[in-house]
Amino acid sequence: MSPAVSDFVIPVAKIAAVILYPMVMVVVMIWLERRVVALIQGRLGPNRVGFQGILQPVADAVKLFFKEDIIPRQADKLLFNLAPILVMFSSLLAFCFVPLGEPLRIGSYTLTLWIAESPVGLLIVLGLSSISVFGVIFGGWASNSKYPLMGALRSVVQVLSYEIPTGLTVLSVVFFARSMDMVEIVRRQEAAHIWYGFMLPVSFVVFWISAVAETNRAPFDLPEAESELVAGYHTEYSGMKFAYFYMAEYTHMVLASSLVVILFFGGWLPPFPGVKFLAFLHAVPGFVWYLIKIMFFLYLYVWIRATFPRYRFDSLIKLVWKWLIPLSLINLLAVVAVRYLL
Amino acid sequence: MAFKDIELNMGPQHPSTHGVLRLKLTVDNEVVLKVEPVIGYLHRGMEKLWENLTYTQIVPLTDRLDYLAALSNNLAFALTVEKLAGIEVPKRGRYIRIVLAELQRLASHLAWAGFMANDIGAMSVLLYGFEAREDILDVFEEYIGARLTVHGIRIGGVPRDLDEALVSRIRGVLSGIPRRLKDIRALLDENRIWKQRTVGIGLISAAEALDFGLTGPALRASGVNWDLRKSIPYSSYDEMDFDVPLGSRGDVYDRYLVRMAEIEQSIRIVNQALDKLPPGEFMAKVPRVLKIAPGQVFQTIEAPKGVLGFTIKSNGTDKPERVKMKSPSFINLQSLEHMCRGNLFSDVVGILGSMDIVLGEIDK
Amino acid sequence: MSDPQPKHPFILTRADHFITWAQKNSLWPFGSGLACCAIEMIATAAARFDIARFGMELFRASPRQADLFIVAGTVTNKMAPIIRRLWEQMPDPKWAVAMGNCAVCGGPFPTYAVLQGVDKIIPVDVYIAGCPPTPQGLLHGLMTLQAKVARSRPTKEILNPDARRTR
Amino acid sequence: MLDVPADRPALREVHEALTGRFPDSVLAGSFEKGELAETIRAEDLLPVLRFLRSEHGFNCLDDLIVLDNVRLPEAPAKRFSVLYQLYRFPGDVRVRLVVDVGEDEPLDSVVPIYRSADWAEREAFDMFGLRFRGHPDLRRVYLPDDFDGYPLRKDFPLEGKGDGL
Repeated sequence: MSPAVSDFVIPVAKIAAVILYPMVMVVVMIWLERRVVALIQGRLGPNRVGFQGILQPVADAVKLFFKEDIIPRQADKLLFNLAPILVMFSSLLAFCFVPLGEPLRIGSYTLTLWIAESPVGLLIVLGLSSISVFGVIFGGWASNSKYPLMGALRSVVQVLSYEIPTGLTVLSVVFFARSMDMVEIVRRQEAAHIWYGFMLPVSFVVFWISAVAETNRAPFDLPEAESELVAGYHTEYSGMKFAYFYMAEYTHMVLASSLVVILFFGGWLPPFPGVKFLAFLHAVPGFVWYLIKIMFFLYLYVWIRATFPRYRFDSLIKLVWKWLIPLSLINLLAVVAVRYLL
Repeated sequence: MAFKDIELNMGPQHPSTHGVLRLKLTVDNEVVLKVEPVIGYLHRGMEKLWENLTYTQIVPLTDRLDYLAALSNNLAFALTVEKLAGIEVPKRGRYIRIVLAELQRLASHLAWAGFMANDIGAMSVLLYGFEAREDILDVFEEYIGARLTVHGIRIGGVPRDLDEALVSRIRGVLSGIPRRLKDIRALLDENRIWKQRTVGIGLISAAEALDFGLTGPALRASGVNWDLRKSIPYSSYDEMDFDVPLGSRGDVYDRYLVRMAEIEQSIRIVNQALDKLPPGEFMAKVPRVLKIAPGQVFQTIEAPKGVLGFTIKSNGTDKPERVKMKSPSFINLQSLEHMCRGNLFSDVVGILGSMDIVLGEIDK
Repeated sequence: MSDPQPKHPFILTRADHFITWAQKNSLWPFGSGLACCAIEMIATAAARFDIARFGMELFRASPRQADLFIVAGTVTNKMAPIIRRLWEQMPDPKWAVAMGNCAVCGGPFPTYAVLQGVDKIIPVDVYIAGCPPTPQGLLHGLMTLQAKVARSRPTKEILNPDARRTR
Repeated sequence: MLDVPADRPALREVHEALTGRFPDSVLAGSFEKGELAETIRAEDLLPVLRFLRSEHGFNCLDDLIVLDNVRLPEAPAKRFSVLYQLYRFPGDVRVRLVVDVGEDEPLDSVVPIYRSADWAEREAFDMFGLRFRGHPDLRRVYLPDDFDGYPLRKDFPLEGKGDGL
């Protein structure tokens, strides 16, 4: 492999893949959501555009691209334009650290299925995903109108207070895996022949609830509550800027699902490693397992959205400060105790 | 710098104001201090128009008042004109009217369940409620040809007879509704988030409710046993036996339970009416041009939203001198301020949904 | 482009076809209902008649993200300036549908308080008769609107914006 | 004197009580189509209503109706007549109080007694131009505040004056 190829072409291809991977997942996710919510509600959902409506998100994106871009007169121009970029940029950057599978050996060159592997990969991903809050705040505040402002205020309090249980539960996993590197965590789960989701059930449940809350989804979608705040923080956005907000929400969902899968469900590991007669499952490449697990969690997102009513703001905050944070603290102490006493 | 109160406009165009109602809210950081409903955005000048139309021409316009319960408006207006003109509706006509009015109450309550749940976030219940309602609209479409503005009750009786096919179809629809109701109840009744959003919100006691002039399910949720079908029976409702569901605390959750129980009662009434359907005429002899001697009358019925009444003054010609409509939602909406004060902003949406108001009826 | 009035350059018509295909298939209606027709509009979006098949089920509550304004119900004089302001807040390639006799021509209310037809204040693309029009009628109206969108030439407007709108 | 038929004892009893308690203020009574209506002088409106509400349990004001009698064959001295439909809950007893009012003669507001009359009186002002003394916030309820004229008066054209916008 000539250095030109290995040092330039492959990294560029990988970067393109990292950008394309969430976009494709977003397209699939938008279609999946509209179809699944429709089927839950007893109707058909988009099925006129392309085969069974698969091109519907493409049509939406192209239409939004050709929409007029309105900036309200009193809006703060800089922050108004910066908000969607921040929201989109932070989630795309986080995908660089998310490992998709074991490194592949092609001839003499090992192709690593991630862009960057760093010993503190998990910390970076968590940090980046909290940058998107800035985007929401700027968007809500800069539109200079009441409903987006209320949406932004709600979003700030919600996302910040749900970061604490996320952090604590991630800490409990890091204690077990003794490393912050996501690839290492998956390898540890492979070595331990058990997924952390079964060893730390409480952490998994708390992490999943706060993941749903952090992406402003389903019962916690107060910042963009359709029936109260008109359209929440992105009321004033139109055209491509709104498309960024719309796509960023789905990208965050994919990011949160992949985090849950890596931390608690052993990334690309086949489901029953120990069982002999299920050995044929190993033939399926790791990346496929990874995708199957993510699709399950994305389906869970949509399922929750279609069934649960919306939390009220104070009960949302009461839930996190009275239940999730104490629970994750106790869980962390239990994990530490078990780790060192055993 | 104290966070001064925001004046927020849940303006005439808002996803959860059920039409063109505008709420001027004074909000202190999510806590509602003052609510001032502003109405009139759908005022079409009905009463002025009625003074220029004959009695039979007014009936289809009454569909457009409470457009979720068109047949109840027709029934109220027809009963008032019959009382004024002294027309006696044959027994079969009265029974068919009960069937139609109670089917319309079912449709109105199912639509309400969908709208209220959608405001509080449970989107799928809107679709389940509307699906159940579609079956009832199919019955109306087969009976008289229209889905929403049905114009199915005329002065003197009902335009068409209920033949065997239609009766069996109605029974089929009625047997399908409890299954859908079970889905809605399973999703909402014991749901923790739903109860958090509705129990203890928008409280109004029995005395306050009577003082505000509340009527209908909103009043019965506070425990006041006033159902006009029982207290002042009309159109032979006294031959039907059904019980009146009552709430206890008078909050949003009780209004939800009362209306859900009323759906079951309405099914019971329609089945009874179909069982005891007497043979004979279903339309009284009404002259083509109905001239009514001068007089004045006030007649009310129990519409899905509350006590709906008409005052008609006639002057001997075929056009009424004055028609005044007593709208239940118009009076129920006045108590919104009392219920919303002190609650959070997102509760105003829940309380408004539980009041089940329709702007066509408020604004006339 | 070289000559100001390009006849039918191959690239442009392909672009038109692609853009209108996208606009046609993702007309997001503006979730505003005024009177009885709004209930029939919601019934059209509900399970049986399911407007979502045409990609229209995202009823956007904010005018900024909607591109189809279905005026469903009676436009009174008190509501007219608000309807006009909502129309102006919608981003540009936007279409308007007057649903029901009241929106088309004032319907059964020739009174002092009702605006006799919404086309007095906003340019209407498709008129749907009926009081209220049945969901099938509304769907038919929306499909004629889709056909109309497919005929429009968005690239001509982008290239010379001062040219008359080819709506 | 009005003779209420024997089959409606409650109405007869209310009629006797009223004429007994307010002999000079009850100008005329009428019993027609099963409904009792009492015409009352405008000054005694509030005392009569308080009496009916406290002693006779008429705790619900069903409706407040305004009639414009200018086009009647025998045009009465006072143009408008305001009707108060009272109802006693529980039970089925209804009474209608009729008060005749001149064109720009203010009337006492009944909001202190029945809170549901608040918007009803605002509607009467909006549609007929009747003024109510003591009403907390007498503004137009339906039409925009700058609307000139009172639509439900008989002399107001159906299509309205001038262009709608």
